[in-house]
Amino acid sequence: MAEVKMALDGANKDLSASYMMWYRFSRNPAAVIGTLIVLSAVIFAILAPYITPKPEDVGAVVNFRARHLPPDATHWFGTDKVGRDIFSRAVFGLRISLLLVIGVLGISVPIGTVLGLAAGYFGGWTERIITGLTNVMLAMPPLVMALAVSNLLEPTLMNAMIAITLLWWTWHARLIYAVSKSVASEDFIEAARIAGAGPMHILFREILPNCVSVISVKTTLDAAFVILFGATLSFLGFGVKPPTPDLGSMVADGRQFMPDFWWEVLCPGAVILYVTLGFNLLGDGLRDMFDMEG
Amino acid sequence: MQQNPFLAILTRLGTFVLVMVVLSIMIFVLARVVPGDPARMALGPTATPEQVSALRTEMGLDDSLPVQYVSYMGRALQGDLGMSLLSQRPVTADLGQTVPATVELVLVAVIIMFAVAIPLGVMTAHFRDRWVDHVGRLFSLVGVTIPSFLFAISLQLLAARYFGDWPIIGRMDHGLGFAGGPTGLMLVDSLLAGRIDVFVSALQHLALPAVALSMAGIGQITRITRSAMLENRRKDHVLTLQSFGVPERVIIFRYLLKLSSIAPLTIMGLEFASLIGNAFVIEMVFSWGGFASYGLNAILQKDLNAVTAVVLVSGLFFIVANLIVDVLIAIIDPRMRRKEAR
Amino acid sequence: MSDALLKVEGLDVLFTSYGQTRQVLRDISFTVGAGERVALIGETGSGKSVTAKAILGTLPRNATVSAGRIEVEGRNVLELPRGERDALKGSAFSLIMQDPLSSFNPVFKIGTHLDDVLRFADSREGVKSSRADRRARIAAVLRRVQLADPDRVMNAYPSELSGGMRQRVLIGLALLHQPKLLIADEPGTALDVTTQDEILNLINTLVAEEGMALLMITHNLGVVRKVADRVVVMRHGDIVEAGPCEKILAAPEHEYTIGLLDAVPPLYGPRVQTQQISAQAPIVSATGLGKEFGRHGKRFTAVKDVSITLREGEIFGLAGESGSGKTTVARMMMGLSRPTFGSVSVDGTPNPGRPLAQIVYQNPGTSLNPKRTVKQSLGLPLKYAGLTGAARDARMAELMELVRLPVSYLAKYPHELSGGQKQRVAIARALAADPKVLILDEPTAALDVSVQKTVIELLLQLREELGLTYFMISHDLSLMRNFCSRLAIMLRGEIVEEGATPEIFADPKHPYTRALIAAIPVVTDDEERHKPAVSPEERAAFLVKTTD
Amino acid sequence: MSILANKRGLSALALAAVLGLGAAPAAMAQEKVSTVVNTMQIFSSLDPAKVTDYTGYMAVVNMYDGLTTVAPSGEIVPHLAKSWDISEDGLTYTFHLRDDVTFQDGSALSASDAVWSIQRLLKINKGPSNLLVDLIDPANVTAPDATTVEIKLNRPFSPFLASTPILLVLNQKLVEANATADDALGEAYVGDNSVGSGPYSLVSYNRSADMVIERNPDYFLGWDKGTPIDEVRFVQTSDDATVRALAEKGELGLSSHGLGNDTFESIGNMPGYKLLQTRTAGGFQIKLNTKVYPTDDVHVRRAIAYATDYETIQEIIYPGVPMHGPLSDTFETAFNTEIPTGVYDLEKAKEELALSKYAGEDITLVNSYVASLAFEQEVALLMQANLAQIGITLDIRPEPWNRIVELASNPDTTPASTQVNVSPSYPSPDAMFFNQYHSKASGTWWSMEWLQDPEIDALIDQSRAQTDPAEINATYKELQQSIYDLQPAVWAVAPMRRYAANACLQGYEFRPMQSWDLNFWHFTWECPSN
Repeated sequence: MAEVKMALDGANKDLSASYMMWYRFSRNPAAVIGTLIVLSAVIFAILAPYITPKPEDVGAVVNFRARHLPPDATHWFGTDKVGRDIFSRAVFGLRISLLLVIGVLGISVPIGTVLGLAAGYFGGWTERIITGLTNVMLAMPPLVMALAVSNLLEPTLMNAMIAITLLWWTWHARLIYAVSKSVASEDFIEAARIAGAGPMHILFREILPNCVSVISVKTTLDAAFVILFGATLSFLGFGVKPPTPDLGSMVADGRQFMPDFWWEVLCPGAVILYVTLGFNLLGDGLRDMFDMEG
Repeated sequence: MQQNPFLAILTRLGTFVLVMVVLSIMIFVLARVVPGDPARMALGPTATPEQVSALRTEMGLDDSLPVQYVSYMGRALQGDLGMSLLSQRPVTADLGQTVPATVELVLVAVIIMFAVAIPLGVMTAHFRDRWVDHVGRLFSLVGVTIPSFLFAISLQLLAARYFGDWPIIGRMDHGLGFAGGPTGLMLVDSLLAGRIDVFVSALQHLALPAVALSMAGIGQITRITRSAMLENRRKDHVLTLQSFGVPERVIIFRYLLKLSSIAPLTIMGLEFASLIGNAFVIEMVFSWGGFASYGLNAILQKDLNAVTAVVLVSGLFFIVANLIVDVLIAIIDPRMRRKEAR
Repeated sequence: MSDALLKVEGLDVLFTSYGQTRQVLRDISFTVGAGERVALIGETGSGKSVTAKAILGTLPRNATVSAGRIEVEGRNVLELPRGERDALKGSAFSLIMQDPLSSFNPVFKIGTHLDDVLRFADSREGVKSSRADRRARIAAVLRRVQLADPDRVMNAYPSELSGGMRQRVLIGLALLHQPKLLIADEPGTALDVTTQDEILNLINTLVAEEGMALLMITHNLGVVRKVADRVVVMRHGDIVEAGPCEKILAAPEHEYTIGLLDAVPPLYGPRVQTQQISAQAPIVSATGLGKEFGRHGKRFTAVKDVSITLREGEIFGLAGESGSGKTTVARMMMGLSRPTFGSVSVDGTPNPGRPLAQIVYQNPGTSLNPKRTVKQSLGLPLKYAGLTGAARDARMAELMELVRLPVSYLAKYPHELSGGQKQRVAIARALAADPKVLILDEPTAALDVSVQKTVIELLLQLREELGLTYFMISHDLSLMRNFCSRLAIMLRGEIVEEGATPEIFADPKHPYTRALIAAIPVVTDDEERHKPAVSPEERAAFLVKTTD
Repeated sequence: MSILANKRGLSALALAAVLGLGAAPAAMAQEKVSTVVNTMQIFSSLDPAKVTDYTGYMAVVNMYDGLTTVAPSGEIVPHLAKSWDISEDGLTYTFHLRDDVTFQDGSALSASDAVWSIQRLLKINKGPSNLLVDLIDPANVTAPDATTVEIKLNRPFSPFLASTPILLVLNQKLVEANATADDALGEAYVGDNSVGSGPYSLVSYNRSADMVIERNPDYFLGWDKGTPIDEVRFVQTSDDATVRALAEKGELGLSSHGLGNDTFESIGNMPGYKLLQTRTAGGFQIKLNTKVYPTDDVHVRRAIAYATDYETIQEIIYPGVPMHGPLSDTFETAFNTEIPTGVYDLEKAKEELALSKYAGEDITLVNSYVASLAFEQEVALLMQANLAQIGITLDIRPEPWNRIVELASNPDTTPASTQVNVSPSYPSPDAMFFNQYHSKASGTWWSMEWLQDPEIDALIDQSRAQTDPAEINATYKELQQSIYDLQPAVWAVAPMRRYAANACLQGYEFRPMQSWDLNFWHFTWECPSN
């Protein structure tokens, strides 16, 4: 088996690594679709004011005469309980979702990565404390903690997401720790140490590059999870302030009108599904691209 | 190098105790440093300021935090988790009533999860890149991407519309006049009492929430099982068996399945906290009188003793689940057994 | 040979990956007659394993047989329906795999594997067999492969057996149905040399006793001499030469075979090189080194009372099998790990702040960071040596030249390099820190023999040019015979014998040394005759038990 | 949609097949009438001395009887007490109890039980006693004989009689038999059991999900109105969709009144369901905190009132009738007819704003509401859109109910504007005036205006001390005008109380006190003949 793999590696030696990755990625229809979805979501979010039919409907506007209109040519996703265009609001809602993703992952991923790297490389008490803390954090249902923390402070999506951020790093720390620990025992780490490299160099220049694939796959899949999580929090009443368009709150608000005004739930719900599906497909695609297991 | 396995278990339990202690300190401090007056909450909207301050003193809220913590934990170890401000009775009594309901729901959900996900994972791996694989993967993808509340509500509405008689809320048909039994698990108690009708009713009531709760997990476990199967399939030992003519089905359903069940089990343990979190939503939608909906109310009402207990019990759930997972993995994997004992 | 048991004819195999198709086997033809022992030999990428997989029908999904026939007992297996082809497995031919650990499913007992193989083989032949009956037959087979306690073996999980025992079980597995052809893929390669030797002896005995044919796949010419009647030499998917074993080894015709034989370091005879003993001052000396691992109560002694003195300019070899403690000693000498007992003194005058020694690791695959270019890897020690900018670039170019690599390789990532090239980069990195001493931790163990030769030559040249001292640890005594000036043999944490290399080989004092030398597969009969004699008792006393 | 529905339908079918069941609830087999009532919140307590909210009273009013009760007209009428006398000075109330009342355990109810229960209420000193604690000295509650209860007040208090329905009587012997040394008042026992004489007794109680009560066949008022309801299952479902689902399968007997407008209409239109709508004595208001920016200026408050689109609220969002100031016109005798209803006029709003001290500034107004009430979000959005036109930015803050309660305890944390629905907790205008506007009642969600106006305080105190109904009503009218002038709230709508009910459920009548309208003794089960 090993022989065959070697034979293959030998045969493909003149192919560059990036070519191989690109090949694996581009031959994976799911990954390509995922990329397109995520890209389109980002573009929609950025260009929301220019491409939505009624951008003013995300602000202080009500139109009770046009409430609960079913989808038609003017209102692609219908209108909501106060007569606002759901399509426009859903597109703007992508902004909140993506900002949440950036906010939560932008903070928790670096923290988790650094702690995971340190725990894996330094070992000893650093390892014991960080893994211990990780174990404690893992025992807490994130949703329960988010609810508890944000309700004790002030029940806003912001607070709930801060609570999530405080818990989320553990998953990354755990993952990076495992990679870091195995990389740390490799000969090239010792070689670098003998050559005189300090811990900073070893952590960030030697070990970190070996974690990039793991981090990017996990982060992508997490992006989907953050969006779902935000939607669940909104559903439980920890949403953003009205009239800010937030997909989770839109679903939550619309659910009382099921099934008569189904579009008020299903359309924003479909947008959530669209984005999370995109991130999931992209994550799977990246995983295949990096040829990771599991 | 073999060590006393008893000692290994003790060490393991020690870690868990530590987890619980840290968890309890965190939630205890959190619950008390934040603004807000639990006494006010307890007394309701019409209470006078005098009534509030009297209750504050009674609850010991005027003591310093460490004093409060020590006295709380001291009582907690004797099984006294304090009074619930909301229900005006001991938290332990509330938990005794609500925890079995959640345990029953979660257990059945976990069973559904594995019963569906493992075969699905095996099938998708076996028929890799064929239509079975695509359908299965799509299904599992939808499982992890659809918000569980949306799924639960849809399930409920559809059941109400197309299966008019199918129960959509609660744990049991009260018309049957069954008061419960020693375990608190309806399925078990009804059988103990020899009440098949109650058992059937309980099973019907369980079906929708358990399916809704298992949905996300099914997606997750299917994916993990599939990739574990595919990964293990590339291993030399598969080649060994193949080259000695052991049939493919035996290799898959016997050799690969057992080996590939380690990864989903591990994930199950780690994701157990998320499962409890999802139970909060599911119990709310299905009016399931479990500990999660109790917890949700406690959180919303700032019922401090109840919130603390709920978080601790969630932690305990996680720990017990992981202990079970550890034992299962040790049963499956001899390497793990020896590592444990080391 | 019209009555060949196995006949491979004009076999072409294509691999498709990343949208590109490559031919990995070109027009492969050979036969194995009944009772004949044939060896397929070749280096990495020669296609020998692909050939074996093609015969077994276990090629990966992206491989296609584009032409040719594989006949087993006159039937072309490539055209057989799957069921019939499966039926051949385990009865017409059996396989012995390379890595005995990964060849078993770790969560099933050994006995389960054996029983299933036997059960399905029986059912294919329409034989009804009871569990007890099968158990008895399995026990009998296990005893044949010299496993004394079959019950214990059957009840054990794979991880609970030693490598040698697992290899024996694998052989037993292959014997369960008295196949006519045994296909062995590098058996014993992953094991210590002495164990490997026993395994080869066992295979030879069984083949002879059962009258089986053997197709041995190996990269080791010494193994070929021991177990093959005929040899097929492969290179890059082609057969370059085939013929009787004696002829190929004694008078090879093809240039490649000649080179290959030439690259094998000789153990005895006129081709042996002897390195000069250094008369210079000691540079590092260790006295009474000891190392214990583990916590209180459960301490494990890895190294006991080792004293070594390294003289400037010499090549000191520390030999031993896996687990003997040789690497621990090297790490203590370098200051990478703190000795529990004893001390290391540096007698020379090392530059303060610059390490005295650098390491060249065994596996070039893991000694270079896969995510860093050659330039980045080399830049690190240079940076800490205080070189920057143009000076650093110049030094890098110089280093690349020293290890005979083009400067353009600086931009490459490790996976773009071959094993030998990686090892050269690793050497360059070690040299970048200007060390006085290089620790060579089995520097060629992962390389093909022809590559090994060039690396060893490079190391010898570098020592000349730079006046380096080498401290080599290895289990490969034939390599050490030619490369080291002095040698110490370690067994279970202790040095059992030490002296000038030629003296040790001429007259090994310690029975372990003798056993070790005796186990080395050699290429010529002449060398075989020179090997020291070892009694079975001596072997048993010092070698790891692999028979239970 | 239809594809999705079919698919799910199929999977549910498969599920049914797996369980191999016809899924017919066995209860239908018997003639017993059992129905499901949905509640928005959980039953926090079953103890009459601890109950503080609407949901809690829903349980208590079915399990216990008070000295008096309240008629649909709002009049206090005899219940356990056949009659009562009030002394000339208005200090001593003497109640003459019926002698035919038994507790659910069969023992007779006597005056001593009533005295003990009232004393217990005062001793526990929680929610329901707030009106009485400094009004009655426990020692002054006595039982001269087995059917007489005498209560002496510390001072004259005209609304006292209106609060007597909450003086619920517990079975003293039963409670004391289950009391412990630490818990002399049997709080643990009362928290889990029904120990009253009421029409229904407790069957099971699961705090976070449901409560079941069953008919007390020996109830002293008898069951002769028609087919009584034998069993009521209260189910907590905060989700409109779940209630709809319950109605779809015909299981729902009565909904809570807090559902969304569309849900009511949708269930009301289902076959077998009807919509119950009645006037209430309460009002839906936007309370304006007079102590904080920017609502500390009366002109800003008036501007907000002018910027409120009353018509949209009353017709679309929260159906009801216009309000004339703080008091509902259901209190006919006390109601001041001269106060006009609210007018939506943005020009006037701008004029008022120009008069204020914040004229010309960018004004931001905080608006809080109960997050779980969907219609309040619609009101907030409507207000936001309208206020934007007069230059006020509305900062919308949905909050859980308990947080609003908490914020209300301090003038600085009380939001500048808060949407609340206020109903009298006892059938007297005093419940509206004192609880909302008197300084002594500050710090609760009722009084988020923080009016604390000495003139208003004086008028309320005056009304409470008066004994002549005509004088009291005159004072009430004056109070209404004074409060109206200060505009401490926007009185948006007098909403209809609405329930979605099974068409078979008969006998509902609104009663202006807590959840006294949901005493199931009043209901019968007669299905319309079609």
